[in-house]
Formats: sequence, C-alpha cells, structure tokens
Amino acid sequence: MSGQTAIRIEHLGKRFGAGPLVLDDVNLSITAGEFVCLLGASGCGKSTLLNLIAGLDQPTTGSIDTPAEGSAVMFQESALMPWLTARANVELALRLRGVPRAARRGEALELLDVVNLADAAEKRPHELSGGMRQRVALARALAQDRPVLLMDEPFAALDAITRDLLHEELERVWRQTGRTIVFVTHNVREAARLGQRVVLLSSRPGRVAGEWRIAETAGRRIESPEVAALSIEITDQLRKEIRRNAA
Amino acid sequence: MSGQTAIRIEHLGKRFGAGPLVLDDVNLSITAGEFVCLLGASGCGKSTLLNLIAGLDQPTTGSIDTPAEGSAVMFQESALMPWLTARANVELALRLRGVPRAARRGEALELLDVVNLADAAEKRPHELSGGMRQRVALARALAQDRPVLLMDEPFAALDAITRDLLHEELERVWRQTGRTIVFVTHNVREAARLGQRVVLLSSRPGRVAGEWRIAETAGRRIESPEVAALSIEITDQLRKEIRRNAA
Amino acid sequence: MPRDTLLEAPVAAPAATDHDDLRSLEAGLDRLQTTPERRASAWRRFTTSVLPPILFVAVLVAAWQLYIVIAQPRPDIVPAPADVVNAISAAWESGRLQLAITTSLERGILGFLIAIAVGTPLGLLLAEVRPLRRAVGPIISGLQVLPSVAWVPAAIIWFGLSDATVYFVILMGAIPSIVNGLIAGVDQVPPQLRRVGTVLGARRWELATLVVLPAALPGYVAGLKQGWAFSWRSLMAAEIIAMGGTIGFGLGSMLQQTRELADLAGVLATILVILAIGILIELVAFAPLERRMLRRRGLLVERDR
Amino acid sequence: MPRDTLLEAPVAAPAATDHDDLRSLEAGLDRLQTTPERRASAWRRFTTSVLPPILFVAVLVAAWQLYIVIAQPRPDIVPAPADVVNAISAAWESGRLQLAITTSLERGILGFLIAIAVGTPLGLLLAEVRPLRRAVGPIISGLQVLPSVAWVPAAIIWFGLSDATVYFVILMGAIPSIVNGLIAGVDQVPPQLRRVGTVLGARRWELATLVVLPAALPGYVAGLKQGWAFSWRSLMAAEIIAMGGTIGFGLGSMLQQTRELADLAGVLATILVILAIGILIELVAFAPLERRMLRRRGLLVERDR
Amino acid sequence: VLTGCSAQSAAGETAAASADAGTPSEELRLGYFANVTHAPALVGLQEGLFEEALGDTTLSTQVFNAGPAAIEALTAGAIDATYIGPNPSINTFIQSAGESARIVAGAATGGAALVVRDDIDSPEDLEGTTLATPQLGNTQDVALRSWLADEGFTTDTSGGGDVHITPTENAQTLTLFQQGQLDGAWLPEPWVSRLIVDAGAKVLVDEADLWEDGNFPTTVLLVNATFLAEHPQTVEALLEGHLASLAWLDEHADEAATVINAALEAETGKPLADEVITRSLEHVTFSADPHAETFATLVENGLEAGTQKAGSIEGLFDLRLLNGLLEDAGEEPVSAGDLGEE
Ligand SMILES: Nc1ncnc2c1ncn2[C@@H]1O[C@H](COP(=O)(O)OP(=O)(O)OP(=O)(O)O)[C@@H](O)[C@H]1O
Ligand SMILES: Nc1ncnc2c1ncn2[C@@H]1O[C@H](COP(=O)(O)OP(=O)(O)OP(=O)(O)O)[C@@H](O)[C@H]1O
Ligand SMILES: [Mg+2]
Ligand SMILES: [Mg+2]
Repeated sequence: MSGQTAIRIEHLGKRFGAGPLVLDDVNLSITAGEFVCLLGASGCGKSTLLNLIAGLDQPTTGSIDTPAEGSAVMFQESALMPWLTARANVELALRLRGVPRAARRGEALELLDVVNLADAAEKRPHELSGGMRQRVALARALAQDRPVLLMDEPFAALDAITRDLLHEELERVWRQTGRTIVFVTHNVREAARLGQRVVLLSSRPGRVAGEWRIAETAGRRIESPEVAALSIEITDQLRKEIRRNAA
Repeated sequence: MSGQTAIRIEHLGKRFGAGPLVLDDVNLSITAGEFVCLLGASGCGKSTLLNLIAGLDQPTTGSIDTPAEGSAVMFQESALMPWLTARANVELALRLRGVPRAARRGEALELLDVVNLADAAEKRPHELSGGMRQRVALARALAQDRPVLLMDEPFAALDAITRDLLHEELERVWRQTGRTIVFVTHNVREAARLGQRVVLLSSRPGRVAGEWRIAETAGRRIESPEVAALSIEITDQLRKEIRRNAA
Repeated sequence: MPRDTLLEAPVAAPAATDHDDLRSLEAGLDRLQTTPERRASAWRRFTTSVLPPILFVAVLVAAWQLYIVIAQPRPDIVPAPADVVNAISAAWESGRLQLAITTSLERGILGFLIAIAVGTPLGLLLAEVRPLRRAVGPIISGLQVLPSVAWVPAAIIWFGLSDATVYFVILMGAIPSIVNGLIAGVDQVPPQLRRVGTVLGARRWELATLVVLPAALPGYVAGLKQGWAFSWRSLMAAEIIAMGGTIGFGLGSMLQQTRELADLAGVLATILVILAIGILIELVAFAPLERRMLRRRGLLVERDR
Repeated sequence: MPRDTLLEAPVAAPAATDHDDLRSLEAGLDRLQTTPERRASAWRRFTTSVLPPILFVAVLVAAWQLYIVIAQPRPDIVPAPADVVNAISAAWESGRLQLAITTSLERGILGFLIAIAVGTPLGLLLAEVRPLRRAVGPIISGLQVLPSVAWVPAAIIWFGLSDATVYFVILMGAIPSIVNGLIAGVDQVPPQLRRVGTVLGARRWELATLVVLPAALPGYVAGLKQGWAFSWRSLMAAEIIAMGGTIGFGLGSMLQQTRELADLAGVLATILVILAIGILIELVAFAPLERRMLRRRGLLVERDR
Repeated sequence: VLTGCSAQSAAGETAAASADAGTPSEELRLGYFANVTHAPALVGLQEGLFEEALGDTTLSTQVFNAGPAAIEALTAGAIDATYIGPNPSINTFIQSAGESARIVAGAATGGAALVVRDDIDSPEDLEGTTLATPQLGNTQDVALRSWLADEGFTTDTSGGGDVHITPTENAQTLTLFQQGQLDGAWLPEPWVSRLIVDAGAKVLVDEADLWEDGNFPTTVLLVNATFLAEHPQTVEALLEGHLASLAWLDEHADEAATVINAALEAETGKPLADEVITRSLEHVTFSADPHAETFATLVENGLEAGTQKAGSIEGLFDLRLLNGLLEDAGEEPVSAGDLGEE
C-alpha cells in the first residue's frame, strides 16, 4: 500500500454498440509493482477491461490513467508470428520498440534465457509445446520493457503440470523485474496462488464484487493450505455470483 | 479390495511400428466399480493405454482382460457430431446400441436430464459451451450402458470453474451408476480430487511409477486439505519423473 | 473498501454441494457461457452487402454512358449501355435468347448431374481404398490442371459436332473437381469422429453412412460447387468452339454468332447473360445449401467486422 | 504392490522450488512435450506417392495398346500409343512443338505477371478499405464465375486477332483469382496477430508489412496458384478460338491445327503436352513454394495414414 | 440401324460397291457448305433434284463452315456424304489408313486465286508480308505454300519464314485485309471476288494458271466408305441428283446466280452482291470430273508444305457408279487416275 499508483480506473463503463452494458462503474487503483489478479466467470468483461487498460479500446464512460510508457500484453494464445523463429519473434518486439538492429540479437537471446529457452531460440512456434510458446510470449512481453504487464488468461490453455511451473516462472520474473502485473483468470486457485490482491468481477454487467488481499506471498504453492482456504472463500463468493444468473 | 476384477492388465507392452517402446510391462488390475485415475506427463502413453483398454488398438506384448460388454469412451474434445443436435447425438449412441427407434427419444432426454441439459436438447454442439458439450458427451457415454467408462482428459480443455463443477457431476454419476471408471489426466489435483486410486505412469517408456489409494472419498473438494497433501506427495514424485528426462 | 483476509489456518472442512445446488450452479454457468447467435437484420444485410455492389455497378454504367456522350466513340467498338440493353431485348423478342438459355442450362445441368453420378462413387472409392487412391489420385488432380477446353478438339474428332461432344467436355471438366472435393471432404473428417463411431459400436457400413459421409459433406458441397463452375466453363468453351453440325443453339453459340456478325453490343449482352446465370445459380442453388449446412455446423463466419 | 497412503493431515509446508530446480524441471517437460518432426524418407515417399501413379499410367497404356492389337480400330478414331509418341517426336523434329511451347509459356507467364502486378495492389486495397470492398468485392467474385472463354469473342472484336486479345483474356481470367486469394488471405489473418502488432507498438505501415502481409501469405499463394491455373486455361481457350491473324503459334493453335487435319494422334499428343506443362509448373514453381511456406508455419500435414 | 454406318467398324470391301450388292438406305444425310463452289448442292436442294432422284430415301442435310467439321461429322457417323474440298478428303483417307471415305464424283473446278493489296505487283514484293489462307492444309493453303516454295520463299506451318502464312477464317480475312493487317490471301470463290469488290484487292496469281489445262478440283463429292459398301443404290441415286444438278447449272447459266444467291441468303442470312456472285461464277466450272490425275500433285504439295502426313491415296476414288450413270447417259467416263475403281 506504499508506492505510487500505476493504474487508476474511475467510474469505468463500457458498452459495445447498442448492446448491453458490459462493464459498469468499475473503480480500481493499482500500485506500481503490484500483482493483481482479476477473477470472474466467462463473459463477465475481464478481457474487455484488460483491453481498455491496454488502450486497445476506448471506454464508454469514466477514465483510465496508465503510465505514459504504455503496457505490454500477453494473451491466452501465445499469438506468436508463426513464420518467425522464437528469437525473431522477440526481436520483432525489440525492433518495434526502437532497439538498433545490432543490439537486438543479443538482447533477444538474453530474454529467452530468462525464460529458460536459450536452446530453442531458432525453433518456430509450431515446433514448440504450448508452455514453451507462452514462455516465448513472456519473453516478448518483457522485450517491450514497459512498467505494466497485462496478462489475459495466459496459462488457461496449458496442462496443469506446465501451468504450475509457469506460475513459479512468472512469480520469479515478477520479483526480478518489479513490474506491475494485472493477471486475468477464471481459475480461483491460480488467482489465490499468484496475486497479492484478487479482484472478483460480477457478471452482466461486470462490477467489482469483492477484493482479497494476501499479506504473505513468499513460498506459496498452489497446494498450500492458505491458498486452499482463500480459494474456498473466493469460490463461494463466485458461485453466488454465478447462481444469480441461473434464473 | 472386495468385488470382482473388471479390468486386468498383465505385462502390457506397446510399440508403434519401429518406434521406441511406448508402454513397457504395465500391470494393473481394476475392481468393478472402482474409480482409477491414470496420471502422467505429456506423451507418457496414457492415451495409448486407454485406447488399448478400449480395444481401439492392439497390444504388442502382454494381455488385457475387459468385460465382454466393452467400454464406453470419452475424449478430451467432446467429439460430438457437429451436424446433430444434443439429443440426436445421444440417440445415435442408442441406435448403435440397438435400442428400438420408439424408445430412443425418451431415453435420450432422460440421459440429458441426468447431466442437467434437458433444456438444451435441441441445440447443436456449436451453440453449447465447452462444459455443456462435455456433459452431452457424458450422456452419450452413459447411453452406451457399458460397465466400464474410459475417460481421456475429458475436462482438460475446460476452464477451472466449469471443471470443478463437472468433477462434482462426475462423482455423482459414478456413485449413482456404479460404473468402473478409468480417468486419464495430467492434473495431479484432479486425480487426487476424483480417484479412489491414483496410478502414476513414468515417461519413455510408460511404466507404473507409483500408486496411491484414498480411503475416504466422500465430501472431497479440490481445495480439501487431504487432497492438497496427497497432491504434494504425487507432484514431488511426478516432478522426479520429469526431471529424469531433462538430461 | 477491500476486505482484507489474513490467512493462517484452513477454514472449516468443505461441505458437499448437494444436487439442486449443482443444478442451479450449472444453469448459471450455462447461461453465462452461451451467447445467443445474433443474425444480422435483413435491412442491415441489405445495406451492407446488397446495396454497395448495386451502387457500384450503377456508377460504372453512368461512367460508361458519360464516356459515350463525351467521346462519342464508334458504336461498333464501344456500344452505349442502351445498345446492350436493346441487344438483350431484341434477342429476347426473337426468342433466340430463351432458346440459348434453355439449351445451355439444360446441357449444363444434365452434364453436371451425370458428373455427380459418376464422380460421387468414384470419389468415395478413392477416398476409402488407399492403394487405389495412391495410384489414381494424382492423375485426377493432374486432370484438374488440364484446361477442359483442350478436350474440345479431341471430342469433336470422336463425336463430331454433336451433343456428345459437349457432354464429354463437361464431364472431363467437372468430374475431377467433384472427386477431389469428396476426397478432401473425407480427409478432413476429424479422426476423432471415426473413433467415436467405432467406440459407439458402428460397423463399417454404419460408420460410412452415419459418420463419415455427413462429416465429409462440407468438402463435398465445395467440390460440387467447383464442379458446377467447371461444367459451366467447359460448356461455354465447347459451345463457342464447336459450332454448327447438330449442336443446338446455346449461349456459347450465340456469343460466337454475334461475334461473327461483329455485333459488339450483342457480344456484351451475351456475356452479361452468361455472368447473370452464373451468379444466379450460385445464389439460388449453392449459396443457401452451403449457408444452411455451415450454419447447422456453426462454421458460418458472419463477417461484419 | 500399491503403496497405500492414508491421509489424515497435510504433510510439511512446501519448500519454494529454487531456480536451478525449476530449470531442470522445465527442461524435462520441454523434452517430453516436443516430438521431433519426422520427415518421410525419400525412398518411402517414392514408393508411396511417385511409383503408384506411374504404374497406373503404365497399366492404362498397356490396356490401350492391347485394345489396339485386339480390336484393330480405325487409326483416325483410336490411334495407337506409338502413334501419339510419334506425333510428339515429329512435332519436336519439325520445331513446331518447341515454338508452340515457348510461345504459350511466354504469353502465359507474361500475362500472369501482369495479372499479379495488377491484382496484388487491387487485392490489398479491397482487403483494407472496407467500403470499397463492400462495393467491388461481389463484382470481382462474380467475374470469377464468368468463364473467361466468354471474353474471347469480345476481345477479338476489340483487339483483332492479335496478342492483345490473348493477354486481355488471360487478365480477365487471372486477376479475379489473385484479388480474391489476397482478400481471403487477409481475412484469415488471426485478429490476435493484428492486436499483438498494435500492442507491440507497430504503426499502420509496420503493421501491414511486418504482420498482415506475411500472415496473409498462404492465402495469397493459394490465390496465385489458382490465378496461374486460370491464366493457363484462358490462354488455351484464347489460342484455340482466336486462330490466324497476327496471333502467333501456341499450343492452343497447335491443338486446333491438328484437329483441322483430322490428326487425332496429334491432338492427343498436344493434350498430353498441355497436361505435362500444367503439372510441371505446379510441381516446379508452386509446390516447393507452398510446401516451404506451409512447413515453416507448421501447417503441412504429412499424410501417410 | 440401317443408317448407322458405324464409324468404328472397318469399312466394307469396296469391291462390293456395285449396284447389285447391298440395300437402299432409308435415309441419306448430306453435308455441304453455303458457298459458291458448292453450287451443285445448293441448286440440287433448291430445285428439288436430289429428292427426285432419291425417291423413297429421306434426305436430310447439314451445313458446314469448313472442311474439318464436315470430315469430323463424317467420321463420327453424323452424315453419310458431303460436298468437300479435295485436301480434307485426302487427309481423312490417309489418316484412317484408307478406311474412312471414297470420292464418288467431282463437283467444281477452278475458282481460287491469290489476291493482294494494290501495291504488290510481283511475287518478289511478297517478301516479309503476311498472307492468309482459309485453313491450314486445305486446298488453297497447300497451293499457296507450294507456289511460294517454287518462287523461292520459305514458309512453315507455324507462321514463320520469309512469308508469314496465317490460316484465318474467310470472313475474318476480309475484315483484317480491310484493316490493313493482312497483305493478301489465297482464297476460293466467292471470297476472291469479295476481296476484289469490297476491299479493292487485285489478283496476283490465278490458281488456274498453275495447272495443266487450268483444271484443278475445288469441290468433290465424298461418301462414307461403309455407307457406300452397304447402300450403293442410295449413293447411285445421290449421284443421279448430282448429275441433274450439274446439268441444270449448265443449262440455266443465266438463272444460276439468282438461284444460288437465294440459297445462300436462306443459309447465312445475307446474299452476295450481284457483282460478286457474277464474278465468282465466271471463275468456277462445275463438272463431275474429279480430275483424279491432279491428286498425286496435291499430295506431293501437301507433303512439301508440311501439312500432310505421308501415306497412300490408292483407292481414294470409286467412280464406278458415276461412270455407269455417265455411260447410260451416253457421256464420256471419267478417269480415277489409277487411284481407285473407275
Ligand atoms: N467486440 C465486441 N463486440 C460486442 N460485444 C463484445 C465484444 N467484445 C466482448 N463483447 C461482449 O462483452 C462481454 C464480455 O466479454 P469479455 O471477452 O470481456 O469477457 P471475459 O470475461 O474475457 O470472458 P472469458 O472468460 O470467456 O474470456 C461478453 O458478453 C461479450 O459478448
Ligand atoms: N499412432 C501413433 N503412431 C506412432 N506413435 C504414436 C502414436 N500414438 C502415440 N504415439 C506416441 O506414443 C507416445 C505416447 O502417446 P500418448 O498419446 O499415449 O501420450 P499421452 O500420455 O496421452 O500424452 P498427452 O498427455 O499429451 O495426451 C508419444 O510419444 C507419441 O508420440
Ligand atoms: Mg477473455
Ligand atoms: Mg493423451
């Protein structure tokens, strides 16, 4: 609760065309260096909120303040360019950031090493497993060198073993780089495992329906009892939200 | 350990063409009505083993005894016929089982009601969410009316919220129908949540690398402490297996 | 006002969710996860996809007319739009247009039906019998590369200037497309569906009729569509080249005749009629069939980004 | 000997996996999850995909020869295989075959290149400018339905029996294919890739050249391939119909000439040459380009079930 | 079945082609061109002379634009007999190894010339020019090629050489000549006259000057060999009609132009200008003599020009029925020039 505010969202509302209200009066302020998990059922507007923060879309009402440098984004699908090798994908981000050509190769390889993929630098996306692809995407996001990292269910398509590993990887990167991370998921345990703060969104329209703060985040595993306990609490709340939509 | 043996696997080996050995000397005997989870890393041969049990493929060495009535199978993708409605998909299974035309419609609707989908009977697969599709696939598998139900990562592609729900659904169906279930997954917590017995397969070649039996299975949730504890133990063993492949 | 929760010990042991609870949860989730298909309104479809091309054509015709008025070109090199319309109505009044259209359509459709009757079993055979496919498949694909117009001279030598020539050329054009479409369709059947069929206890014949054929339908329809396009093309080529003899009077013959009379307005009028028939058959016969099939399977991408 | 574990209380609190541990775990998982691509051996490829069609053709030719020997048909109605071979070698020795091949290939390739030069910017424009696409797109698709052979008579009136006629017909045949291919390619670019480009900070021009164009390449190449097929078809149609005048001597003319001499062996020989060129261009120019592109993107499905 | 002269089956022995073997056919399908050189057909049909001679046999006709189409119809069994030029006849005979058809009579001679634009005065001026002929390998095409070869020019069948020869449809030739895209053409009547009258061309070479006595065949009557073997009576009747038609043309030289033009108008929709048809008829002679003696030269020229496959034309003629009729009429028999039965 110290540090300055990285992202400030105020009275945010979003509606697509003449459709129903997707987000309604969302208020959120995220401190620099914080790891926030956005949790909610399918279609509740998590991706919409993330896109608004990323500047990919414009809010209907309300305002969003983000750092001037902008934010890096990671999606559920790695969205790597299929015709480029892992290294070239990272280099593309460097090039678009304005890194001179000579420096790109070295920096790309360094970033790939951060995610343990130095050996796979010359492979193309289709030769990589899903987990490896997401690690390349993470390296690419790091290549953008932005203070904020927005992640939209980045591990949802992975198998549980890989996902657990990537949780550890991401936590390590977060601690190493001190980025502000907004992590969207509908996996309650994942949120409880990763976040310093978990924000629950309700559905139709999306509103902040609950918030949990985790005091001690070091040494957590997904099987840890405190994660389980928090998960039970959040799940109950989430299920209440879902049940509201049953009728 | 009471009850008669439903599936008996002895000295099973499998090799595709001239490739490496995929399964090596697998021994397993499953009691009628038992819920067994087969756990292992990617490519360790879980699906191969399941296909062998289902009779979709032939073992290279060893033998498999299964009930004469055969087994029903559910896959990771629901594999519903996209041109048929939910009801027609279930009816197809009934038709191939030999149920007379007049009785099919009613029985299909009953089965759909078992998985809470009576309302969606006339929808086509593409109009259903992933979870609904897997529930239709479950109804279809039940329509086959076979003593053994083989499931190959049926919930791997679903989001966590839906998966948790389907765990409860499956457990309920299992208790209601008393089927023998072999459930393949690489999600350790899922295995610990669902199974009466968890069998860990090693990779390259697949061998039985460990077995855990859970005495008390009633009232489990995925966040339950006993599930977490078992998960930690299995995970450690699994990671050991994975690490063996690092070099 | 975030609710802080400091976690020391696990909370009370979880209670089993009872069945009704599960039902309502599932119902809620199902509701949240399915969005009703929204079909674009008829008016919107009209303004976004029907109106613009009509307007564009209108602009083209206006520009053409303007050119005629300003540059006053020789009418035998650039006829006015009105001349073309007159040519169509003249041909209609004399009955030649109707005769040409019915002759051509009759041949095209009959030839296409024969091609379906021949191509479908052939395609199924090739798709399901692997050694045969290895041997014959590449030849059929190769034949698809051969312009069917090349068959016209050979057909004329064999069959003279008769309807047999026309049908032969149509068949050589359409059959490879239909066969290849069917093979591609069968290839695209997800192996998972076949396995499900087997697991459900389908025998070979049931598997083919209840699973493989319906699953291969989209590829087959695409093949049919292309087969029709090739039938129509081949027919026109045959009619233009093989004039006279006992060959009746089709659109191709009409084109060639108007050309021989150096009647450019007539030529353009005939081209327009051929184009209109092509588009019409596409819109009337294939588009609804395809849309219905794709919509039933959820494969229709409603494009209005 | 299952190891029974009765669980009463959670085991010791989990220790944080340290970095090296994570590295080795990840390495193990990566190893397990990636299987090296296996390319079929050259010999196996030969026996499964090259040999069978060759054998099939050999059987066909043998059957044909057998028919000749047994039924002794009139040589102007069913020539012997040897006659066809002789016709090819005679045409080669007289130099007519070479001339026809070079003329046709030159025209086909030049026309195709012009079609690319026109079709590519047009396709890009239509793909990126939505209102234009709504207006012009359906017209271009419609033109694809029109048999390009129908343009021959009009072209003859406009350009006489000259090369311009041939090129006009080629362009009318190929451009719609190329434009549609490019549009389809751009449409198929996953929206996610565009969004990634934007997120990475690409400006409009960078987005087009670094993301959209390379991503649309498969559709574009497919369009080019089809464009070539249409070029070749149109060329043959034009050459067969528009004989004489200052139009040079191409394969189509050769076909028509041999027909006029009632020389069926020559007609079949020319058809074989046309087919061979079609297949050769496909194998030499497009197949490697396509295979390479698809393999780089992991889209190549090695079929040997 | 009676009319079905199955093209595939080997032709019957021509030895049987006498009026006392075989049966009359129920139908005779006759082909011809709407052309001045096919006047015997036009007149015979217009005046009902064929029907008269054929009696119970139904006559049906088909009009063709060019020789190849007529030959194709003959080969495919769509017609039984046709008026046609000598070269396509030779062609089909050689291609089918002598099995396809027989020439049973001549119809017209003369009436072909090389016409050029006004400023070409001598053969030397032809260097580098582009000349048209009606069709590759037809009578005029071969004539032009062999004449050019005699004049020392090279040509080839694909349009190269010192003089470019582009086989072009006659109507198209007129247009292209008017547009200045062609320098000349070797054509049959009435196109020679049309180019002269409508496009201001002039005659550089009259083909008649190249042949002994100025007699060269332009049109002959060709019959399917199988049909001839099976239905000699019908062919004889056809020949009767043919001879009657020739006699009519001989007797009504003044009416001929009108009658022919009426037939042309009925077929093509447009009559020829009076000037054109009059000039045309002046240059064509109608006679039953096929001038078989010239055929060896025609084959030689064709071979030389590269438009002809080598082969024997021994047996191409079967003039027995014709000579029988001529004998009955007390006229001189015509010669088959050692190329068949007389
Ligand atoms: N471009 C759009 N146009 C119209 N409606 C949209 C658009 N994008 C999203 N929506 C609607 O907004 C709502 C929220 O969508 P969003 O993708 O933000 O949900 P989400 O929480 O990310 O869901 P999921 O967990 O499935 O990813 C949905 O009902 C969706 O239909
Ligand atoms: N039809 C086949 N032909 C050749 N090799 C095969 C075949 N099917 C599976 N394999 C190989 O057998 C091994 C085990 O495959 P299998 O699909 O059984 O693994 P799995 O445990 O189900 O993996 P996953 O968790 O990814 O589903 C893999 O190395 C695979 O490459
Ligand atoms: Mg989302
Ligand atoms: Mg598997």
